[in-house]
Amino acid sequence: METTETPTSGPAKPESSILTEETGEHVYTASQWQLMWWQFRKHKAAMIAVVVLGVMYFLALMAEPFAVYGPTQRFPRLESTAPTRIRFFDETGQFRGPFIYGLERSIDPETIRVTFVEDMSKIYPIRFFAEGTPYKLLGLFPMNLRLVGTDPDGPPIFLFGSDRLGRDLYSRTLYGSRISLFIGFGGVFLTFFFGITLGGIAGYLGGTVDEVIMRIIDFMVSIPQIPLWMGLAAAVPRDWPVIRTYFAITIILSIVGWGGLARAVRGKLLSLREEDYVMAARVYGARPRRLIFKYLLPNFMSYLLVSVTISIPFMILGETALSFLGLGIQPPAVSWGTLLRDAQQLTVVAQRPWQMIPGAFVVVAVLMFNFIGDGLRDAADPYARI
Amino acid sequence: MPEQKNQRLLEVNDLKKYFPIKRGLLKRTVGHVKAVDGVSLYVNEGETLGLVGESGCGKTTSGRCILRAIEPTDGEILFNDPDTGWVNLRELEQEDLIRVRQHMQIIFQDPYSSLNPRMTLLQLVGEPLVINHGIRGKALEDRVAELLKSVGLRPEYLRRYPHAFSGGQRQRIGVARALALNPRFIVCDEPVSALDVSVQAQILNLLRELQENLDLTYLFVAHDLSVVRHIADRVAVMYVGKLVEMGETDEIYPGPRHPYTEALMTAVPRPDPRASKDRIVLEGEVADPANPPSGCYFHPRCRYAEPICAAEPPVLREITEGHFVSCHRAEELSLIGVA
Amino acid sequence: MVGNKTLLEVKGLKTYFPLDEGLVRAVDGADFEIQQGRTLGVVGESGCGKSVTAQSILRIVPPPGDILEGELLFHRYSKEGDAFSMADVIDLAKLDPRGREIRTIRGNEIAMVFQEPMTSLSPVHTMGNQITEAILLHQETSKAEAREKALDILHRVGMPKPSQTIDSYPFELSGGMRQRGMIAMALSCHPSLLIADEPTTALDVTTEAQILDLMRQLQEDLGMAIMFITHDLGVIAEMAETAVVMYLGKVVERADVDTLYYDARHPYTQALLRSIPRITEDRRKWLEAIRGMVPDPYNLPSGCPFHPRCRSAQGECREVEPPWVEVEPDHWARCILYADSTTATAQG
Amino acid sequence: MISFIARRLVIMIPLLALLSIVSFTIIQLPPGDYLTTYIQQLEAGGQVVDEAEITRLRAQYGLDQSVYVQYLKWMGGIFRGDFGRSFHWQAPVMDVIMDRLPVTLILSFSSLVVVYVVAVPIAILSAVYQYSVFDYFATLFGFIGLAAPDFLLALVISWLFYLLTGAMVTSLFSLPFRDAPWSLAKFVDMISNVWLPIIIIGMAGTAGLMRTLRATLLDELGRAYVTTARAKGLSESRLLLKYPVRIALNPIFSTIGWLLPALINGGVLVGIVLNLQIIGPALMQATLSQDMYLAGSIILILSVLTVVGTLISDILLAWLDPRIRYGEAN
Repeated sequence: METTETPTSGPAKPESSILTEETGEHVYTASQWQLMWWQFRKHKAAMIAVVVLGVMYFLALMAEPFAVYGPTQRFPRLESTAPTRIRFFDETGQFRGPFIYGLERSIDPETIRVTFVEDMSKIYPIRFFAEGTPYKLLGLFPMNLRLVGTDPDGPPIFLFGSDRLGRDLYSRTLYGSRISLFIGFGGVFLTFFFGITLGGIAGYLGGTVDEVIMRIIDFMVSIPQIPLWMGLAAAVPRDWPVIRTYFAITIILSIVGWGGLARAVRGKLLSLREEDYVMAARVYGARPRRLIFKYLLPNFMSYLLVSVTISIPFMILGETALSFLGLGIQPPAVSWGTLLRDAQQLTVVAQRPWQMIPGAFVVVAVLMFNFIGDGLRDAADPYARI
Repeated sequence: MPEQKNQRLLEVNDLKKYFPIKRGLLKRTVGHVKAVDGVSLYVNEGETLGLVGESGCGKTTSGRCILRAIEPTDGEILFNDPDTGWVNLRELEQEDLIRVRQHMQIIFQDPYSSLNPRMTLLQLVGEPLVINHGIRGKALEDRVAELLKSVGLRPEYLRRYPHAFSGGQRQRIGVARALALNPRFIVCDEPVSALDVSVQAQILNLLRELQENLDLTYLFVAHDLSVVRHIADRVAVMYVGKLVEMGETDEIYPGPRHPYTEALMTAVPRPDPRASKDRIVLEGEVADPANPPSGCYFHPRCRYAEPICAAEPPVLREITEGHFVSCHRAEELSLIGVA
Repeated sequence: MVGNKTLLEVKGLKTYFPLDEGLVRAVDGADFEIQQGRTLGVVGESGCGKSVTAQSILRIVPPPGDILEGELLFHRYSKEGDAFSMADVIDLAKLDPRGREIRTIRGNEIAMVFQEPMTSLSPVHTMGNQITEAILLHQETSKAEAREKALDILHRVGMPKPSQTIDSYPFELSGGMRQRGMIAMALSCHPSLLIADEPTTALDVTTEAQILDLMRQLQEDLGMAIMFITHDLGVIAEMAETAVVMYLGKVVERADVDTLYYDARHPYTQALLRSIPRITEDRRKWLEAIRGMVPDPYNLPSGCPFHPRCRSAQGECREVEPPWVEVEPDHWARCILYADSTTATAQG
Repeated sequence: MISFIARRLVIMIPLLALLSIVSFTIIQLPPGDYLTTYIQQLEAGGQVVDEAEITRLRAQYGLDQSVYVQYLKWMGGIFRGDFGRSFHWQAPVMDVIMDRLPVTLILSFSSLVVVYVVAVPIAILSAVYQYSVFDYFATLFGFIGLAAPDFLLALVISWLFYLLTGAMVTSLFSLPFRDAPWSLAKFVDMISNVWLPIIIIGMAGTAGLMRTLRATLLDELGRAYVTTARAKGLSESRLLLKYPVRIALNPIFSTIGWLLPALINGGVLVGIVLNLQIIGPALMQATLSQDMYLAGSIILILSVLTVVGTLISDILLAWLDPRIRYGEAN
């Protein structure tokens, strides 16, 4: 009968609570957000994620100076180049600072494939914040400083290699992060607008209204999601300008999400409505408007914040998948999804594995949002464990 | 309004609260839980009426219906408004209700759920004043500080949030909030049941002190008969949504007239090893309020039951002055109480 | 035969929880004995360590809690004719909490009834399944026999329609019936000690009366000892012969029930008895409340933990750990007031 | 219980009617129809398109009729078991679907098995040894599995496989079998190629299931009934399996019905990347080229499966959890 023992798994260890750990007036007078922050701060992965995402969003906004070239700038005869090797020591082992060798293009007579060989005789030092192609910072300030650059006569620096049209993948990835990282916000905004409004109405009014809204949601949920997405996305005309396509995709992404959120909002409202302090407020004369904005919503915000952080990665993944299929953002606009489209075939990837690099950005961004969501979930209700 | 009521503050007639039972996808109503099923009672000015019974008997629902904190299904709730005289709460529109209810407040059982965790003490206790009188700033702080002092909390705590306080202190905050509007009448809904034994006494003493100083009237809802004996002038006993007995505390405890009251009183374990162990142990279970037995709801468990008890529901009647019982055999039985 | 034979001796028990926020001394000095076939009451407010004491005896203290010090001497007897003779003594505190030895004791020789019969029973297994489980585990019986035994014990605990309720799920039963089922489960292997952790706290007063009656009846029939844990001084007065009072992890007083209620020595016991409302008492008498509140478990007062709330506190109480003193024969108190008592011993 | 199922079945009828309309509408959403797409392709290829020919085709496919008539005709056909013709494949819709169904089912079903076989034990160990190194790695793996789009996983894994072995998985079948009819040899050939897609499709599902199960299990481990069982003298392993694991698995087993549509639709993106002959990519292609009867039929079948799956889930849940069973029965 005896089997190997598993360790005791009694009542889980009480999660540490800042309320018992720190004492003193500053804790007693700390608001919900302060308590949440103190709790959140203790989640290391989430804190790292905040920093990483901060850097990613900064780079997305500041893509121009940090990119080496423009998003559509082509280098003829330098198609499908592997990532440039940055060197510090030359052949003789002498330290030369960061530099790159020249690049020699040759064609393999047997396979007729283009290969690139480093030309050790030419050394081009890398300059930081060198002058490059001009651009407008944040769309306003004309500038021409780029993060790195070589002398004008030198070969280009392809940090992530170049694609089959000879465009710099690193620069394109940076520009692409604008659409990919920010599409989440638009989608989340719409999802929340519908989710909160309809869920709120259902939960607050109850009765027939509630019934009707809930049935609509039930119906929406039984429509198969992926075909719905594909059908809707296919309906977006290919020739629309980027901005319009962007918004169309945003709307499509949020159509699927709002039902679940509305349900959750309704459930949460229904349970909050039952709290004694809400009843007390009604008894001492709080009117519906005050009840909603002063009692229900504030107790709801932390919960919504958690929902936001876990829906953004969903949006990022959605955009990537749609664009990957060719149903989302259309070239020449760049997003991580459109960049990955070039890596659709294994035969391509086998030749140019660096085309999968934008995928790493997707994974990291989504992972970081999930970490933050995890940390926020732990911190969202600082009163639960008193 | 009739004159003999001039010392009464509240009179409830035939109060009912039915919760529909909904089944199936179409949510059809298939029956009702009769949580409160025709309760009539009154509370005199300056007294405490204890409303007792076991869980699910409808005592808390009654207390909340009286304030219209939840909407009653039927009945009359007459309140002697100090400004306008008798009003029926059931007939008031929202704005009138809000005005009248300034005189009627509530204290809850759960010291955690009853305080909004996102508000400081100043906001928590001050809200009623802000909403009803528009008091703000220094005046509000002074008034809240004064209220905190009156419930035994230090006024320096104004900026603290409820998480800084223990259960007993939170209950004091709840009391301060109920007092903010200078009410005449407070529904105390099991205010000490969630507290530790050593803190219970503090809150009970506080409630009595406030009653004496501020001339308050309490409806004290509780399941703990010892606590009720200690605080209530009169007691009303409920069983499955109905009132079975009501009268002076000093009369009912030693001499109950309803068999259920007798069982309830004697069942309480006494903190005295030498006390008599005479007790009535009831058989069976409390009746289901969705599907109650015929006649007197208590008859299946009653050891004095006779055929009439199964056939006819008894009515609440006054057997001696101020002592109401709903039992067919109230006059003939001699029951044990607690002395 | 029920005699004055010691069944369990608890000596200087200390069970601590090393949490991130600090060390919680959940039980910090508990000394008492349980006699065979008798009832010991353990009374105290929430957080006083009474439940952890019970968990320590069964070695089911949730991690990271662990017994640090102390002995839990469990006396086993073998029955020869009408008399019991001591078979062996085992120190439960020294057993591996996951080992085979403690598991043959749990549910078999020492069983436990919990406070909340709803959450303490598995919602997706029938009552019968949960009762026969213990029987099958500790006794060599077939499933059919175990079911018979379960029916028999359900009958004994006054469960209405046992042949029906045995196949019911806990949520189909009322609170009182669930607690009867829980008691049936605990008694299914005829333990010599039943630990009842607030078994009636979640119940209504008339149901509580039924369960208390039942437990007394069963004790008479089966002869087991009961360790009855509750915060209700009334329940202790009715159920127990001797009782211990706990405050913040420490047993502060121990005596037979009559002495405890009429001649309490520890200021906490005295204050507690004065502060409770009594159903028989004159209406409108003011209660003598204990001042202050139960301190935060991470931030215990130094010296005697009760000193900030104690009416008899002296300067020393702040610094000195009060001694465990036998103030009268079989009447112990942990208070500096009795430190010069001739029978004083230095335990804990 | 029976009346509960009967009621659900009755409600399903109008729901399915609505779903069929929605399915049809989804395909009508993109502007134009199959022929316009087709003509564009031809013109892009430099071919001249004959007006008369187009009119003839339009009439032949019934595209000249109003949308309502098209819908009603299509529905009428479905009741006779005829789902219409696929423009692209020039074959009855059913034939196109049935051709792909076996592979689809084998692939989806095996990857589901992989998901459960991998996720359940990992989740249990991870919850029981919470905060251990094992738990840490399982959690990390789970997070990454959730963060990586499945097509990317497919790419990376098959690329790594290529780097290691030099073999490129680009189809479920080796060359000689690509267009061959089904045979034992073709089946054996498929088995030797199918494991990689199964692992890839399974991995994404594993991460999600693992995270949910671990969380539920942690919840259950702290419940009072676990302590009760321990106090009875049960060994830790038996206790774990009989109580918390059983209860934590309930919601997971009961949602098996929801997987029904996924069986058909699973792995669209993986299917495209790895060039798998399954239904998902066919649907995608049909949607893009407006092959309306094929796309509409697949969407309709998926909708029906979703509704039926939900019903099965509800029944399973009631069967597994007596609380729900009795709640409905009273």
